Amino acid sequence: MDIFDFPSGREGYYGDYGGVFLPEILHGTIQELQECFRLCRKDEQFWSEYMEILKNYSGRPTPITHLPNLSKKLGGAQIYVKRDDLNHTGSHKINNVIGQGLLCKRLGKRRVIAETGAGQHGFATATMAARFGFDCTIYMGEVDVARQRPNVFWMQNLGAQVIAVTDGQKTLKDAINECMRDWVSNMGDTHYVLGTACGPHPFPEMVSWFQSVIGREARDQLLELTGRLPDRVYACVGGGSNAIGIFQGFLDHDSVELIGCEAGGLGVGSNLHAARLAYKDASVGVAQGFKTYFLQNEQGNMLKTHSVAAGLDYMGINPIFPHLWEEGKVRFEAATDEEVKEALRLIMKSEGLIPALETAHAFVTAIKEAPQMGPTEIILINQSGRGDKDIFTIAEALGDQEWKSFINEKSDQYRRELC
Amino acid sequence: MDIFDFPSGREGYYGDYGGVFLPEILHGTIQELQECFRLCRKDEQFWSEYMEILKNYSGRPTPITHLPNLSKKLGGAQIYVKRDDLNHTGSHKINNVIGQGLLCKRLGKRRVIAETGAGQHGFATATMAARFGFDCTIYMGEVDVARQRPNVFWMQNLGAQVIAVTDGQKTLKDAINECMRDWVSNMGDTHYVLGTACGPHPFPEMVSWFQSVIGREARDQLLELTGRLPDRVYACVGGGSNAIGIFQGFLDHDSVELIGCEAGGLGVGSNLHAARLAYKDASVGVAQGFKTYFLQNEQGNMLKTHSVAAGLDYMGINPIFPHLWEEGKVRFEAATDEEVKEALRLIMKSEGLIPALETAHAFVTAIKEAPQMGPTEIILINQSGRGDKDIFTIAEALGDQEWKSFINEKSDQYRRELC
Amino acid sequence: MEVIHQRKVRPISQRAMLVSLADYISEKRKTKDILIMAHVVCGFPSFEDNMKALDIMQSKGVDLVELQFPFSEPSADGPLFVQANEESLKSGTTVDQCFDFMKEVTSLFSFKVLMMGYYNTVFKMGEEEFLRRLANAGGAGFILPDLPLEEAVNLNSVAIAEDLAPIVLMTPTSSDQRLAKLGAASYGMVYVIARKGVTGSKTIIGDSVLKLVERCRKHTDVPIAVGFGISGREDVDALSGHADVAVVGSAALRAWKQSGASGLHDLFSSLSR
Amino acid sequence: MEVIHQRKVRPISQRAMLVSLADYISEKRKTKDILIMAHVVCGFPSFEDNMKALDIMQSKGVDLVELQFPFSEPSADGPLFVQANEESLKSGTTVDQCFDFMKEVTSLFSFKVLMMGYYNTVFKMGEEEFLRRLANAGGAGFILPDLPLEEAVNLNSVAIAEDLAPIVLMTPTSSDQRLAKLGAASYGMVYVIARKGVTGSKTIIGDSVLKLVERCRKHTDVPIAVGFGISGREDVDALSGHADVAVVGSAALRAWKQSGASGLHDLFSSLSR
Ligand SMILES: Cc1ncc(COP(=O)(O)O)c(C=O)c1O
Ligand SMILES: Cc1ncc(COP(=O)(O)O)c(C=O)c1O
Repeated sequence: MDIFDFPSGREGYYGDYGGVFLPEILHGTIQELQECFRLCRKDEQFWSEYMEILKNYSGRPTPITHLPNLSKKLGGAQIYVKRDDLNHTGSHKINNVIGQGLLCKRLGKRRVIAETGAGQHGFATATMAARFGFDCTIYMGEVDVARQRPNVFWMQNLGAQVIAVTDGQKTLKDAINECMRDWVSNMGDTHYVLGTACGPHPFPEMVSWFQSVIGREARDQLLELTGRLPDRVYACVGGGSNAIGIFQGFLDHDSVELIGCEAGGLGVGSNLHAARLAYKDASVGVAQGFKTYFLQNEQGNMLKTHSVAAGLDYMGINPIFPHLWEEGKVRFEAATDEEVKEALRLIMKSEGLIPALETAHAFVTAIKEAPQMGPTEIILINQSGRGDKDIFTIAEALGDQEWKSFINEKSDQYRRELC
Repeated sequence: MDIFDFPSGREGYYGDYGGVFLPEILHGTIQELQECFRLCRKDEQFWSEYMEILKNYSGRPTPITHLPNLSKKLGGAQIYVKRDDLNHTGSHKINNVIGQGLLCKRLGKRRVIAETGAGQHGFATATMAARFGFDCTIYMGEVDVARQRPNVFWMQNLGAQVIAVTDGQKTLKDAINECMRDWVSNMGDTHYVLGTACGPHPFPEMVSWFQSVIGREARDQLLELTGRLPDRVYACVGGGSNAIGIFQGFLDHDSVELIGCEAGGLGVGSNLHAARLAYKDASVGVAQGFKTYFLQNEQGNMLKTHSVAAGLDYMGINPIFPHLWEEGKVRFEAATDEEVKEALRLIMKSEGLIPALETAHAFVTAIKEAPQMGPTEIILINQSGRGDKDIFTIAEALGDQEWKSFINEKSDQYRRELC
Repeated sequence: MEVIHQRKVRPISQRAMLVSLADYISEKRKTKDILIMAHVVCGFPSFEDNMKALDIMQSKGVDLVELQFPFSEPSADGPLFVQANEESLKSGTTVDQCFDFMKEVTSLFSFKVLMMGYYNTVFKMGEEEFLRRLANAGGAGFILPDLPLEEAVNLNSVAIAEDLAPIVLMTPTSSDQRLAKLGAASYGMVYVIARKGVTGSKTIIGDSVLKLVERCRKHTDVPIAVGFGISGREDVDALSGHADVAVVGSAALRAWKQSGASGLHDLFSSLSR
Repeated sequence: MEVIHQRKVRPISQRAMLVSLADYISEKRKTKDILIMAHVVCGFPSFEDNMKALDIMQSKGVDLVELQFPFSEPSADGPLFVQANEESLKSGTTVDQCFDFMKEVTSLFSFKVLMMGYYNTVFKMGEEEFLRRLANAGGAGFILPDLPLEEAVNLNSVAIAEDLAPIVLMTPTSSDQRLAKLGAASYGMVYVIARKGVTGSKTIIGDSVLKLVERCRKHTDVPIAVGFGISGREDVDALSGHADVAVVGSAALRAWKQSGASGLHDLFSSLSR
């Protein structure tokens, strides 16, 4: 199944979703980008240059790890994890960013901008910009700046300018709006490195293509390790890039069930979540350049979303997903903040892995379902990132008093230094 | 050259250095360990099981990254970096820990203990223990607990008990003493996972053997990438495990110069450093189970050491090194705290890498020497770890006011919550 | 909606009805070198204040007004309008209220009124329903900055059939080929964006803007409005003789925020001729 | 060293000289079921306090004393001694002072004195020099817990030639084979470690300890001391008839720290018979 084999006149559309909804002023820019991407996509040289950098700079291929302890404890399917947390900068975001960096070079542009929620995409973009020699501006909602400060620190030290966005909900979606505003002003020398498979065409296709490296590797590795395909593949879905990345390894295999795990926040009916397809609160709309399911009110204004994981705290979704969902190709589930904390504890203690809060959403769903599966069945979870970046959030979520005392002492020390 | 081919009656000695200086009560324990290690070392099955876990759990092989920007800026040798920072848990420490975990299983023990300075070894040990199902206690100097708090947090969440050591200088060496004290009490069911190539035989040999994976990979990868061996190899030297690890790939090649980079702290003559061989302040002694160069006074009492990098802040050194140094096989240099900060800034901005503070010592020396080398010459630096863990130290070292304000705000928030 | 009831005493005699947009502009241009289009964000700071502002605009001879329907993701707008959108929504403004307000405005004032907003407002309501309500409220057309021509085929053709003008935007980055395509689709009025960027910051109306207008003129027969960063008499004068309409957007909001009704009064006094 | 000068008035008549350690113990054992060896950390809390403690020990019939030379890495010691080592070094104690002090002690008191410490103290000074100075200070031997037999070959043989006893330690983890080896190397006295662990915490002297002593006895002819966690009369009684010497280490330091000279006095009163 080639989801990118668009019917004529429907380029950039996945069923009813996708498209390009941009201000006229970006018409040429987005066309140039589409054109350039089309050429790169056809150019084997491009892909091998891309893979070369991922290998030598980011450490790909990332391995697949079997979790014997967790599998045994749950007493059902055998659980395997694709380790994109082992990438340079700690998440799958680097895949996309390296790809767009190469593209940006081909476009002859000297500056990149990016939105970031969890900070992982901003961190990856700042890293890529340092490496490729681009100027770099990162837009980040003020709320996210506060909850992902360590990443802000690193972005700045990597030479990026980080701008806290104070409009709207002050999270990921507002950072995207700010990027659009920058882009319509500076498209001449600036490429917008969108961080997830959202936004106007060709972004969903392009980001998906770069992230497909996860699924390609994972399928081959799992076959090598176990001699067979997985029965189910779980991935968390924020914008939906890591999920489409790993799913692409298995779309052609009907025996493999694909499960997207969204942010359930405070749960069904709470109105404080970011579950677009798993809950019933979202509807089709057009915003931020594309058509998809959005958490919005009847008027078409976006609702406040919430997740303990900044990277999932977004009201829209990869336009490919509503299509695959309607086609019955991907099932959607949601994990609540509370469930995520529990799963995190369990995984750390039983296997020595520290998934990012985003990733932990995929674990929650897998942990719920594994016991109902047979011992010869195989589950594959995409570990999209590591939890190091989340230390403040996790320490707070787990109510760690020692951490708080440590921060208080540090603060006292800093204040004394001022005197 | 096989440094582990001991002359008869001199097992565990490297020239005059090494040996076993342990309380009699550990005699049987250390013999059992030596025996078990000897068998494992001969057992190809063991090594392949070891490599299997490193591959599937930790993500080995780690790549080699060329640094075109830095090389160009310095205008001399081509600089390559071995990326052990991409390992699971973020440093080379995991190599040793996985190896000793396997050994511990063969020994039939159910509990591991470890000292830690930078926290990386403790983090790695706690991770391994979670994965292998061992009980785990980590000893860490109180000073290091304060400067490497994020690692303490993760160790605890991985299920390890972390004990702050309040004796002596309250750093790495004191944590080692505490481990010895635990070990003489609990040797029956407890394996002491020493974190570096120090301590009594077989630890220096054993840790070196496990870390040799770095050098084996690096040699092959560099040959593949460049068609030749490096001219110089740089590694930071705390206890001396990552350095001996990478050097082992090149010991047989006289054309390759090996440079160990120690912690110069506040510099020559400051008495606040941890340079055992690069400066003239150390002399031969016996402590913590082995004979080597120690920073000690004429009475044989250990001197206070200092380094901005907790992982280098140790008064002893891998006993193999004084031997290789006397043989002219390894040159030693030191980098000061100030130089380390400068190098760190440069590397982050020019290549998008964030080396650990420890690792940055190797960069300092390489950066000093690269400009004097020719453009066809090749430098290889071992990036033993990533700097994420050092965020507090680096933010403080770089005087980052925004970080401090963030911590102050967090502290205010935590204090409000108490009310 | 209470605004409407308070205002129901006003005469509806000045209402411009059933005159299509292009004709309205051409007619007015016979006596005026250049027309003025003003911009109001519905419900910010309140519908009452909107009404006061429109009163002033009418009194100062403003010819057209865009009524912006607030949207939560106004990504083509600059900080001033972003904040206005946000505040308006926060105070509870709905699309229904905006249409009701538009209906009252078109019944009270003689200037032509265009709906301005983002496509999702239209999409969620349904395109036909949107057009029906727009016509019913007396609107003369609509400006949807995030709806490109390719996605607007159906909406625009139905609109044109109803003589509602789907305002086409031409920009400094548009190629001649693109301008030709845009021109071919233009109806009622074309909106030329004077510069890159979002609304709000000042544009110097110099040669490049005038050349752009000239280029655009080659590709369309309908009247041309120029906007983005026009802030005073000088800009309007510079456009005079080149464009048919000068759009005063952020400048009006800025004047209102700085000095209220009197600020707005002064601004439009200086623009009227 | 000022301590010495303040104390130089004391008689040296009681000094036990030129009697080798094993003979000294055997001789004393003729009249005593079990001897007592006490432990003092040189320079902690001060040499003056050390001297006061030794005075009490002498008066209460203590037979042997280990003088611990403080070391910065006392990894075989428990918290109490660790802290004592640390404090002593902090207050400036040197090896020279320790030897001078030992010399004074051996000249003032009749109990036998052993140097106790870590090997690095010996190594840094040079083994021969160390032995020379130990002999000169009147020491009867030395206990170096971190120096295993294999590394002690040279030191011990030179020591034995000088009739200085290199105290061999036997432990609960030692195999019979190992005990045989240790026994063969024993000279002057053997020190049996009553349990695993470091100094300081309490040991219950039960069957397992007594059996260990018995096992050790099979492998050596020299007198046997038992130490680690012996804290009172009960323990000493339990060992009586099995071991030749009971080592009271941390218990004495604990008594001193808790109640000073009087605490120490009470402890050794309860032990003396
Ligand atoms: C570790 C990690 N996983 C997942 C996500 C969600 O993004 P996406 O759905 O595009 O993979 C993020 C976003 O920041 C992330 O940082
Ligand atoms: C990242 C890193 N590099 C280097 C070291 C120094 O240890 P070694 O000399 O044993 O490699 C440490 C110790 O903690 C470390 O964490």
